[in-house]
Amino acid sequence: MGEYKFSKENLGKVLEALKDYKVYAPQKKADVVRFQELSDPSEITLEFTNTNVPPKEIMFPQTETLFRFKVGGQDIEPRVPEPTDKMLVFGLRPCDARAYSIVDKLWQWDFIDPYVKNRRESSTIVGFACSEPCANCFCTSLGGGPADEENLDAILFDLGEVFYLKTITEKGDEFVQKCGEALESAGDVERKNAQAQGKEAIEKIRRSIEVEGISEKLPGLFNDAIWKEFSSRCLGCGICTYLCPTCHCFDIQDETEALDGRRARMWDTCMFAEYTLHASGHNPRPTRAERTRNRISHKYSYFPEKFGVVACVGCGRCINFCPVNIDILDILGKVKEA
Amino acid sequence: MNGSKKKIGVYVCHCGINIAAVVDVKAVAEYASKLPGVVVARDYSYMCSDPGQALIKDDIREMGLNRVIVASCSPRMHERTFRKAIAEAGLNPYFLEMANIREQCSWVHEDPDEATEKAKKLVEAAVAKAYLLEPLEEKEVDVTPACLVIGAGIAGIQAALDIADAGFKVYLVEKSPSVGGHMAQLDKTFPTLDCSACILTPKMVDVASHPNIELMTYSQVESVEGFVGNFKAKIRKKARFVDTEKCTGCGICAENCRLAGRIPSEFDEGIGMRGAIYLPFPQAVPAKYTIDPEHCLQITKGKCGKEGPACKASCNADAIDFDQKDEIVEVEVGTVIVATGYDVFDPHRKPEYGYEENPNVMTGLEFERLVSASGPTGGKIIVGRDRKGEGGFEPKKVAFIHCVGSRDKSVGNEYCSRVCCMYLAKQAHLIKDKLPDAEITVFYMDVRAFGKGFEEFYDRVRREGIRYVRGNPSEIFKKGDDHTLIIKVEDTLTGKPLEHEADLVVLGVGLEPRGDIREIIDIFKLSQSTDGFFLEAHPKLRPVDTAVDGVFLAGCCQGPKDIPDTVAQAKGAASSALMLMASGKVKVEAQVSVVNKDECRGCGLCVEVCPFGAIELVEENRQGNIVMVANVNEALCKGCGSCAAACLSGAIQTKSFKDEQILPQIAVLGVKTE
Amino acid sequence: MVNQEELRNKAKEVLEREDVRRLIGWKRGTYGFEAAPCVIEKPEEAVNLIFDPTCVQNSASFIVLEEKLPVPRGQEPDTRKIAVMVKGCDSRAIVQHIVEKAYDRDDIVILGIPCTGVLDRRKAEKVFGIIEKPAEASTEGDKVIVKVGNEQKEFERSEILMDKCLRCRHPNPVISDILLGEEVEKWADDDFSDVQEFESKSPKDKWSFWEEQFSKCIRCYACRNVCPMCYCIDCVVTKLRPQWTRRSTDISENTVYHIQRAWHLAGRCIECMECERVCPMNIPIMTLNRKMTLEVKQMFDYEPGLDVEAKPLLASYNPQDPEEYIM
Amino acid sequence: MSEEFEPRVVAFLCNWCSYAGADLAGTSRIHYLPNVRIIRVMCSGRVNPLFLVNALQQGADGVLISGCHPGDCHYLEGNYYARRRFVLMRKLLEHIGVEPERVNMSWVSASEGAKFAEVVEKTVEGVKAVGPMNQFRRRQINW
Repeated sequence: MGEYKFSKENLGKVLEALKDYKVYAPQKKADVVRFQELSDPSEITLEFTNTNVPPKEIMFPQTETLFRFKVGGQDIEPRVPEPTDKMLVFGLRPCDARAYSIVDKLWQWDFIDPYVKNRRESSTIVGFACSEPCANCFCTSLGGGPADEENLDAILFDLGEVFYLKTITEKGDEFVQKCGEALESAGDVERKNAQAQGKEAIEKIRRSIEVEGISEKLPGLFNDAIWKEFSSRCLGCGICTYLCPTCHCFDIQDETEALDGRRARMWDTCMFAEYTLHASGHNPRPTRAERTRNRISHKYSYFPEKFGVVACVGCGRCINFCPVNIDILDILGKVKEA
Repeated sequence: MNGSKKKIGVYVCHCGINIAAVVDVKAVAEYASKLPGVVVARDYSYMCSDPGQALIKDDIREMGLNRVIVASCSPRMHERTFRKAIAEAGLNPYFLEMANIREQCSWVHEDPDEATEKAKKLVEAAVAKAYLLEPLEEKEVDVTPACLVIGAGIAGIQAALDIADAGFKVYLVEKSPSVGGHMAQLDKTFPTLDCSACILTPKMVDVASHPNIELMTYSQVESVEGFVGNFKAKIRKKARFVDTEKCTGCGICAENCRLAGRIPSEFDEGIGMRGAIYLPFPQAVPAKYTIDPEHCLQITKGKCGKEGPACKASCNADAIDFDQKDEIVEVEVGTVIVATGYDVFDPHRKPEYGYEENPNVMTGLEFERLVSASGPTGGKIIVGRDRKGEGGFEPKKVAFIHCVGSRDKSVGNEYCSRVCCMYLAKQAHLIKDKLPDAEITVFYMDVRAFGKGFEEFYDRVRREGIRYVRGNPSEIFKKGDDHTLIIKVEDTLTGKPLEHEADLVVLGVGLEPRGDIREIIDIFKLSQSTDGFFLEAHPKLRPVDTAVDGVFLAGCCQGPKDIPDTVAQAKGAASSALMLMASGKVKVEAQVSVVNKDECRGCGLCVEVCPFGAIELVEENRQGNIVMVANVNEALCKGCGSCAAACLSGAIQTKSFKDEQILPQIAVLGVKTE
Repeated sequence: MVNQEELRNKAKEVLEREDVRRLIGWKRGTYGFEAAPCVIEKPEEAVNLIFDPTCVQNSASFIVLEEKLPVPRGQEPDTRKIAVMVKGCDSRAIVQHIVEKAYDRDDIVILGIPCTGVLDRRKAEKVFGIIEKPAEASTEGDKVIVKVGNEQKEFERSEILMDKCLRCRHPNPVISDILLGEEVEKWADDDFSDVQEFESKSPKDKWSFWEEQFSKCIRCYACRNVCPMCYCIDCVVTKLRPQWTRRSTDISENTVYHIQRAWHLAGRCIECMECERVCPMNIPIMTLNRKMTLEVKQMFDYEPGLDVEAKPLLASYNPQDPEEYIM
Repeated sequence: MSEEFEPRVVAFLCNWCSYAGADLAGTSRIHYLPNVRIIRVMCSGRVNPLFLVNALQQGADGVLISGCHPGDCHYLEGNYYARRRFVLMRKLLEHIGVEPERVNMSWVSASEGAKFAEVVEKTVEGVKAVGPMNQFRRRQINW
């Protein structure tokens, strides 16, 4: 596995060189950092703790056409992304990369979702190690870390004046070949600095939860009062789930324009009442209490039961963005006490 | 019904060449036949003709069509025709949708391609809507064969007589002790100068004696509930303290009343006096006496003289009954005619005319009582008499002033009262008649003599030597200590400021909405036009109808009128009411609003916007929780849909014009597919 | 500023009344610059209540957020009152609720709290970053003191308070049963200059601004759900029959969603700015509402949320209403 | 551009005045531009301003509401409510960058066939001047 470096001003050059990739990288638009296809290398920003919207939207866009059809006719045009167009996801945080591998278990479970699968297979993931985790990060509690390499093809460290780039997989090496001459090979100095930075970052993680036992505990709390307690101030909005890198629920709708139609899927969330609303009008999760319970239980009980891993990477987004301070660590704490 | 498969038939009309000459009707039918849900699309020379209709009926029967589109003329022309047609073939009449390809295409566009293109789109939109049409049922309600007439002036009297003569029951309710209204107060009527009382009193007697009319004088409508055909009215019969069964109207009681001649008479506009027990005027109907509870000593003080109320003592019929109480009667009627009349403008609101301080400044209506033979002076023109009717003088210089309280923004009355010009001309004539030497001047803004015989009369009056000066007096005040008045005015023809002397000034006061008009508004939820009078349903085409079905207007409560216009409108109102009662049934709108009670949050926006008071909030048990939700009274709803547009959640919708029926039309008409 | 002991005692008293079923207030958050709204039912829970400039959330929203559960057969619905602590802006929401018959005046007990402004977490985080421990804050005159751990910083109002506070016209509750602390002096006013300025742009520039903003929207509906005025049982935005707005996120649907939201708040928005605060994508939603607020003021001389007797703006009219654009 | 650009305008006409006015334009054979497509409602008060938004989203380049003159509403007040809603919605659309020329309202009585034709011309000209509606128009179904 190779180790490289390049000076900051060369970042543009490096990206410039990546011609035969469709590059997705963090860009700041209207005051928000978000992963988007990079048309102009100068648009990239690496000045962020983490993006508001997780890069799950690269693999699993919020709205995606599944196929098209003609109203009245029988003919449909299914459309699945070609595995051939190579994608490069550049600069995502290790927690979000970890989320990819977690949700893959579902995308490739009983039904293999061609849309996500093809994107995942055709993409190279270049992570970006955290040096300054935010106050609500708790990735270390879930087996991740600021410089965790799981599920990355390469990882990038910001060492002040230079970037230190370390490849992890063949895909990573292949990517490095494409980076052009801006890249120089790195030495012990950079390696040491990077390792040191990684350690420091871990030190800086201030919040944590002992996940052990929660999964077993939750089923017993199905009718516990804590859900009402937290949900009484819940707005029932989609922030915590839409911004969660592992949440993956979607809705499917047909849309028509004159006689042209498409079937599309779009993000859905278990925090909306409509999510479980039956056509009959009956709703098995009548209040936000059941929905809050479901959100936590799904991440910390149902998913691990089925796939052996907790569907949470501790990125802290749901805590940071909840407008009414519903704090998942607070909830999990109560779960353990209960 | 809505779930079942849609089988739509489209029928494109040539209308001879009216449509076919411009629109390629074959192409339109061809286009329609390809639209989803369309099983048949035909074109035919005249869809509205019998064979045309037969075409549709046969297809309905043979192909089992469940939606029909007719692309022809405006639905305002033939919607009824085709609804009837499909109903005859067993389809719900509201499964029809029309595309207006004549008025909106062939007649207004030259280019055949453009017109055809548009016609296709209009048809497609109709199909899109037809998809979501729902069956509606046309409800009919019975009409109670009785009419409530409120107000027994000439308007109410006339309406009541017409309806009663047609054989229907009438309840005629009058607030004051006698029928007759303002017309009874008038001396002569313009321009014919026949005696007002002489033409009115026979009708007054008729209403009292008519077997179909139940007359309730000294009574007031308290509340009305229900809707067209089925009103329930509560009427308060105020206590007269006189047993009308026993009272013979002899009048001895009034002579003996301790307050006789001490209380200003309403009928005589305060120039004449009455007692606490009184008959408003000699020809009053019913000729029954009434005790005025506000003045009667026995009632106000609880004691009348040492030996008790003189009226009671003197009444041989023993009709006086101080224990009498108000009585509430409830009547059921199918129709209502509001004929509550007007008030005359109160000149106190124009203090510059000195009405307050000068007894020889009087209103036109006071003058009517003054010149009336039945009036306090027996028709002699004597002003400035004291309370006992002593003294006074005969005026030498009389001035009449137009537009007092009319056409005058400063008092909030922009409108013309329509009668003042003529009644002042008439009054001027009457003075000339009685005091030939009097110098008479009329100050006017314009003279509006638009009626039959009006202009001729106005001419005649001027020829009699009455001076008309164009000018709007700014001030009237007393000069010195005799009763001479000075009228400050600018002659707008010569531009000269004048100080005109007069010893009698008659103010041509205008007509205003009654002070108590609110009572009726609140009872029936009627609206007012900007002038404050009742608002008719349509200024041109429905001048006697109101927004409330079954409630009609007659006379000056709808706006100033002279007697013939009032009578005409009264007859109009009567026949409108009769139409309903004669048929005995009334169809209520089928395209009404409907509330989805599960979605309604009870905010009441719809209740606020409904012009017909058709929506109210009612309690709803939602899984054990009691909530308020909107509820539509289908008999009151007219289907305008204001509620549907006001509702934030779309919980209230108007049948045949629901959001889900309009949005698809928008989609079709918006999207460009050519 | 209101004394915390007094606040808790009063809250306790109110919760002890047997005609009161729950109380809505604020407690210390688990981290950062925002308190946590809370709904409590037991008097002893009152000890957790606080009020200070971290209590940003509009408490009135939680009155209408309460879910009415089916009442088991043979049981009576619990119709006891809800007690709620309110700032000036929160109280306007209550007035508007009453105007719209969301509940009756005597269904609630209002504990009014004169407010000296609340923190804008975005402004605070620019200074401190996201902090793990909950901050405390207070105001002294026109200074705002923020305490983070044992570090204490003093700010000008404009540096740290939410923009709504910098133009607050109603710092004191406009309606209340119990007033906690003394009324405060109004220190700000609103000239809507920001709106006026925006209006001077060309249609093209206006659109390019909103296009960029709306395209960010992820339709989490936080702005709708947090709004005290959005409490329809079935919101037109998410209705399927008819479907006014599609669920797919693109500039067209997103824009229409925001128009619908702003439209349904026309003449109803009480300017608590919650919509903008909660937006995870930093969309300046209040700008839309403020435009409507200004127009409603200028054209119809109407201000919602001040008079319980008022008629809803769009359920009333004046024959003299402006109509300059009508042919 | 605007030479060959033929705008599409969706109009909402009240049954009693404006729709009748349009019919009169027809019966009097007054020719006007074919760009306007009419939807009949019973009263201008029925027009939910979101209809206008929906029309603009669905491809209309301009919209028009027409009702009875103030005071003449067949349902007495509907047009007053319509007016309030319209002027407000117009301001809102203007604010997000929709050219005001696209959002129109008129009073046309049953006797004003000529005026209706005029209103159509005015509206269409206005919309032509500002070009196709591209702001939040729904894109044709695509990938």
